[in-house]
Amino acid sequence: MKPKQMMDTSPGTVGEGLRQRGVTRREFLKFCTAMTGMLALPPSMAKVMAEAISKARRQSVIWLSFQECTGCTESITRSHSPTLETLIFDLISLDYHHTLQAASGAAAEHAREQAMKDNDGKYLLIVDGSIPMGNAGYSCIAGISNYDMLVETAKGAAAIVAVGTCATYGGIPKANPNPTGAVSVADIIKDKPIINVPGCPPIPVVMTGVLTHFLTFGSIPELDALGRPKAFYGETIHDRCYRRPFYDQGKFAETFDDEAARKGWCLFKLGCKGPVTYNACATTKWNEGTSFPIESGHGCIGCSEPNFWDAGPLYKALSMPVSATGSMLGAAAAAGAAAGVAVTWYNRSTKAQAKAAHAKVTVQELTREEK
Amino acid sequence: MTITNDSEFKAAIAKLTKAGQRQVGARFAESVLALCKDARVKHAIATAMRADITEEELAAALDSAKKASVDSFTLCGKECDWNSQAGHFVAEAALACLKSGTTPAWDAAMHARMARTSESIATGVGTDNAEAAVQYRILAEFMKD
Amino acid sequence: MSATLEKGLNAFKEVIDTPIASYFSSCVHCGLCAEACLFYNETGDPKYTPIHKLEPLRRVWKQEYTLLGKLGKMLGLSKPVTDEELTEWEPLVYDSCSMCGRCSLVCPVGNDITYMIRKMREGMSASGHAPEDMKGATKRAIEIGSPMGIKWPAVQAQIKHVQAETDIEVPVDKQGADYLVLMSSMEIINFPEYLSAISRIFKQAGVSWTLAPDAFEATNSGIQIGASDLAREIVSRIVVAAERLKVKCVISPECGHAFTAIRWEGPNLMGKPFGFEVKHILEVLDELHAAGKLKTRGKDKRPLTYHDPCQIARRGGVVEQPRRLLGEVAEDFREMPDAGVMNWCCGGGGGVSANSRAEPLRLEVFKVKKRQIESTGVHTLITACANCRIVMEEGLEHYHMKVEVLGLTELLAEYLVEGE
Amino acid sequence: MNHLDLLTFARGSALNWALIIFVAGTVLRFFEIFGLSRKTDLARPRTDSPGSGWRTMLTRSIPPQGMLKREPVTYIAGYVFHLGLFLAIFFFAPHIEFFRSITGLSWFALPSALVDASVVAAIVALAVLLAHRLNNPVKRMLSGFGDYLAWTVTLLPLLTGYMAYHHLMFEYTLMLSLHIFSVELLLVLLPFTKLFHTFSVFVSRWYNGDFFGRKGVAS
Repeated sequence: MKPKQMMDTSPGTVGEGLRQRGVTRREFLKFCTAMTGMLALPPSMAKVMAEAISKARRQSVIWLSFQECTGCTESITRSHSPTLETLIFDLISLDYHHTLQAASGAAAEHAREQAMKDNDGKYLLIVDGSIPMGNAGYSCIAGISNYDMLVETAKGAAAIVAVGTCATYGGIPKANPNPTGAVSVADIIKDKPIINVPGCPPIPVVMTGVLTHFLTFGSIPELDALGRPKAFYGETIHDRCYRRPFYDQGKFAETFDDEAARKGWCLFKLGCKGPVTYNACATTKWNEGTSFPIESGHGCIGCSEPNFWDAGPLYKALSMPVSATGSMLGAAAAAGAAAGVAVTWYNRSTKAQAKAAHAKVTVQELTREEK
Repeated sequence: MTITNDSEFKAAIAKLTKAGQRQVGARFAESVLALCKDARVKHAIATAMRADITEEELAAALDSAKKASVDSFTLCGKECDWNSQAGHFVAEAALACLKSGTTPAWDAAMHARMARTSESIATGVGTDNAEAAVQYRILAEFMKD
Repeated sequence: MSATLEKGLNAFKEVIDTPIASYFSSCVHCGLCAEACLFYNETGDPKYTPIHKLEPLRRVWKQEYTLLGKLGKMLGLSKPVTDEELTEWEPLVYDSCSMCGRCSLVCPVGNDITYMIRKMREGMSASGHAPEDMKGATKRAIEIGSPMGIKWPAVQAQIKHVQAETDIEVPVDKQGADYLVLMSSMEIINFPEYLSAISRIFKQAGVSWTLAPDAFEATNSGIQIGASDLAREIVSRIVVAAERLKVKCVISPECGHAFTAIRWEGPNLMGKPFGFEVKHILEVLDELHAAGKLKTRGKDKRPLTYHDPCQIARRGGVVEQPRRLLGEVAEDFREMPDAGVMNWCCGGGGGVSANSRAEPLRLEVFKVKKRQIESTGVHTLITACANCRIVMEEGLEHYHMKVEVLGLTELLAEYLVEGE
Repeated sequence: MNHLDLLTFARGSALNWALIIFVAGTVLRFFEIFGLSRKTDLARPRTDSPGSGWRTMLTRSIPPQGMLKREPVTYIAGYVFHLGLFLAIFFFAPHIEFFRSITGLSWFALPSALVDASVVAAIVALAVLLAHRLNNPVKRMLSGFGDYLAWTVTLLPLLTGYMAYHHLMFEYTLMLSLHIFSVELLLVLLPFTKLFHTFSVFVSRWYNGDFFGRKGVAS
């Protein structure tokens, strides 16, 4: 964005920056109110947040990209309130980011090192992309393997935000058979607080929301068992989906272009993973709140869940077997029949023996032999 | 009058009153009483023979004859003792003449004959039809009175 | 293992077939069969639950004829069936089951429990676990020709008596007669009225019939004790006589299990379908009635009810016939509750009445019949099984009930139009 | 292993093995039963009741006269349970999808609320039946480990299904996995426990109906 600013690795307070850019207090309060709503905080917190952020020094942020597709970065640049996006970038000092920084080569790496030195123990590390644990050459930057760079950069970080499903859970690089031995940030870094913001990509406002929370409180938000902020990942897509009533009524689209699909009925039968996907798509939506995949007519693929790529076919309903087939059952029936023939043969010989051993019952033999 | 066959016997019985049928029926039973060791039967027959019997006495006699009859049934599958079976038919005869059937005397006579038949099966000596002749005589004598 | 136990277990293995395997597989232990059983209902003792009576047979099935059961047996996880156990089960299989088949008609999964009891008795008798009285009856049936020890001369004596009484000749050994009439020992001993009634009805209807000196006995103790080898010997006497006399039809008398023995088990015991028909006397009478050959005059004014003998109705399919016949001669016919195929057993079927050890229990369970009769308010009870008749006479006497019991054939004969 | 992985395993290998054991076991059990064979009935059947065996397969579901009054708990709770279970298994849309993926057949689904109600009814009925089993002297005597096992593995799919649907106890993905695992447990045990009556009941009823039908006492 602004090379000058990015080179300046000892930032002033956020309030100064805002005033410098002509942002009014009213505008900033509005932003804070929106943020408190999204983070599920009480409205009274908006003022507190505004105060806190204004007084805070601009946070130094280092953004590392490993095995990724840049989709996460693409996503964060498309927030539905551009002025607020700018605001976000004014709140922080983005000291290193491959795609966004102007510097390149040694200068770029120098910026990272400088930021790490100047803000040791205080900078925020954002990671997108997974880390290959196979051959180091699968992915390296300036001759430094992703693993080494992550370990080195994480050392002085105050906290780490893993954005995107690759950084949080390994993502598509980790998909079976995982040729690069891809792992997530949390698989490697064990001694730092890590906030997972999964999604392929994550929703832009969710990413900015997490940053805002960190700026406001200097701490990480409440997380679920998978390290995700509960405020955004507390509910399934299915539970918040506007098509949910159709599910409950048993009204489903059978194909993508049938009458039911046009009527906007539930996409469960077309493989929608909404019921097992925890994300804010259905409430926050994408592209300035325009829509989200289901609203566009395609089922949720569960991209914010670990190993979603290997969780069964995308277009098979969740209640369908992943791999069981009729022919498999046919084979099982054949095996059962084979065993059945063997058992029948055995049973029949038991019965035949009993018949052969049958001594004609006579009246004398009705009396029991005493032992 | 003399009675020589069953149709005359039957016709003669039909002319009797209810009480008469009872009394003569009891005599038929009495004639084979030796085959029965049950005191209740003996008493029931003695009661049935009386002319001055009250309703209560009749009911009591019927009851004890019935008891004697049921007690002496040979159950299905049990070995039959024809001697005791003869006793059972005596009880049946006593019961028949006390019951309010259409032809109590005839029924009693048949049961009495079965008692004799049973006796003959038990001993293997053929005395069965002799009882009929005895009954003709009993009836003829009864009708004289 | 004693030789007799081995024989018993061998018999269990022999009799277990597809229906039994299916029945045991289907049982869900719902206990409804107990509710259908008069022995459970009148005593409240759960050990009388019908399916429970089959427990040893079930275990043999499981251990011998199921894969898991065989594995369990190999690993010593299952309890083998012992002589002691069969001794314990003997009263359950014989004293407290009259094979009335009510449970079989109630079982929600469709288990024919009675069928299994019949099969189980094969192993019980082969292992010497049949009641002494039933052994005695079977011995007499085989050695003397009748479970009650009756020989042909006794029948001849009765024939003489009946001929004297009715003045109708009783045909004996008549070649080519249409019907071979059988009798149960009970009728020979206790109810000469039956033969007399048959003589009169058949004379009036112009039926050609005969008795056979070598096959007068219809009952079959082999069926009751559960020894097919013996049952076959007994039923073969009838088959031989029927074939010798070339009759068209054999008439089973007013006796429950005799009908089952000849009509349903007979051909299977002999291993061939019969060349003649087998009918229950009520079926024959109903046919004569339908053909206008059985004419009656007048109606019995006493209120009557009819007791369906289990083997005739539920296990024999003769349900409508007695009602049609009674309709002709009864002015006030009243059905008992549960009449017809769901009727309650008298308590003495399946050999129970022949088993003196079972007598107290039999009288105890008669309470259900008592209630049934009392609810109709009648004092005259008609039936079509000599065994039911005597068992009920006993029960009625035991509970001081003034009810007279009559055979249906005998009742019909009372109203017969003769000599026209 | 995270919850989605668990679900994938439940829908994948675990389900495959459960289905294989279920199908092979069921076929084996039928061989065990029919392999024993039976003798042809040589007695001439009465002719007035053809098809009695087939009819009895259905008619035996109706309580015989007087029985409903005698044992209302077993009958009513039994009906409610079986009907509730049947509706839940065969008329819940996701379940129909399961059957469609294996058999290619599908049919109409019931609204979730209705399925939900039938599941609750079935669970309540199961609880009543258990209480009855423990209190009724006949049932208590007849019952052994197998009966309580069968009760448990029948309850679990209903309970986990209900809890998953209502987001109770565990989050949905985990609960859904547990639901599928419980179904798999049921599938594996079904051929080898009294639960096999699911299939054999029709065989038993056929024989019963046929035997009675031959004798003229058709249902």
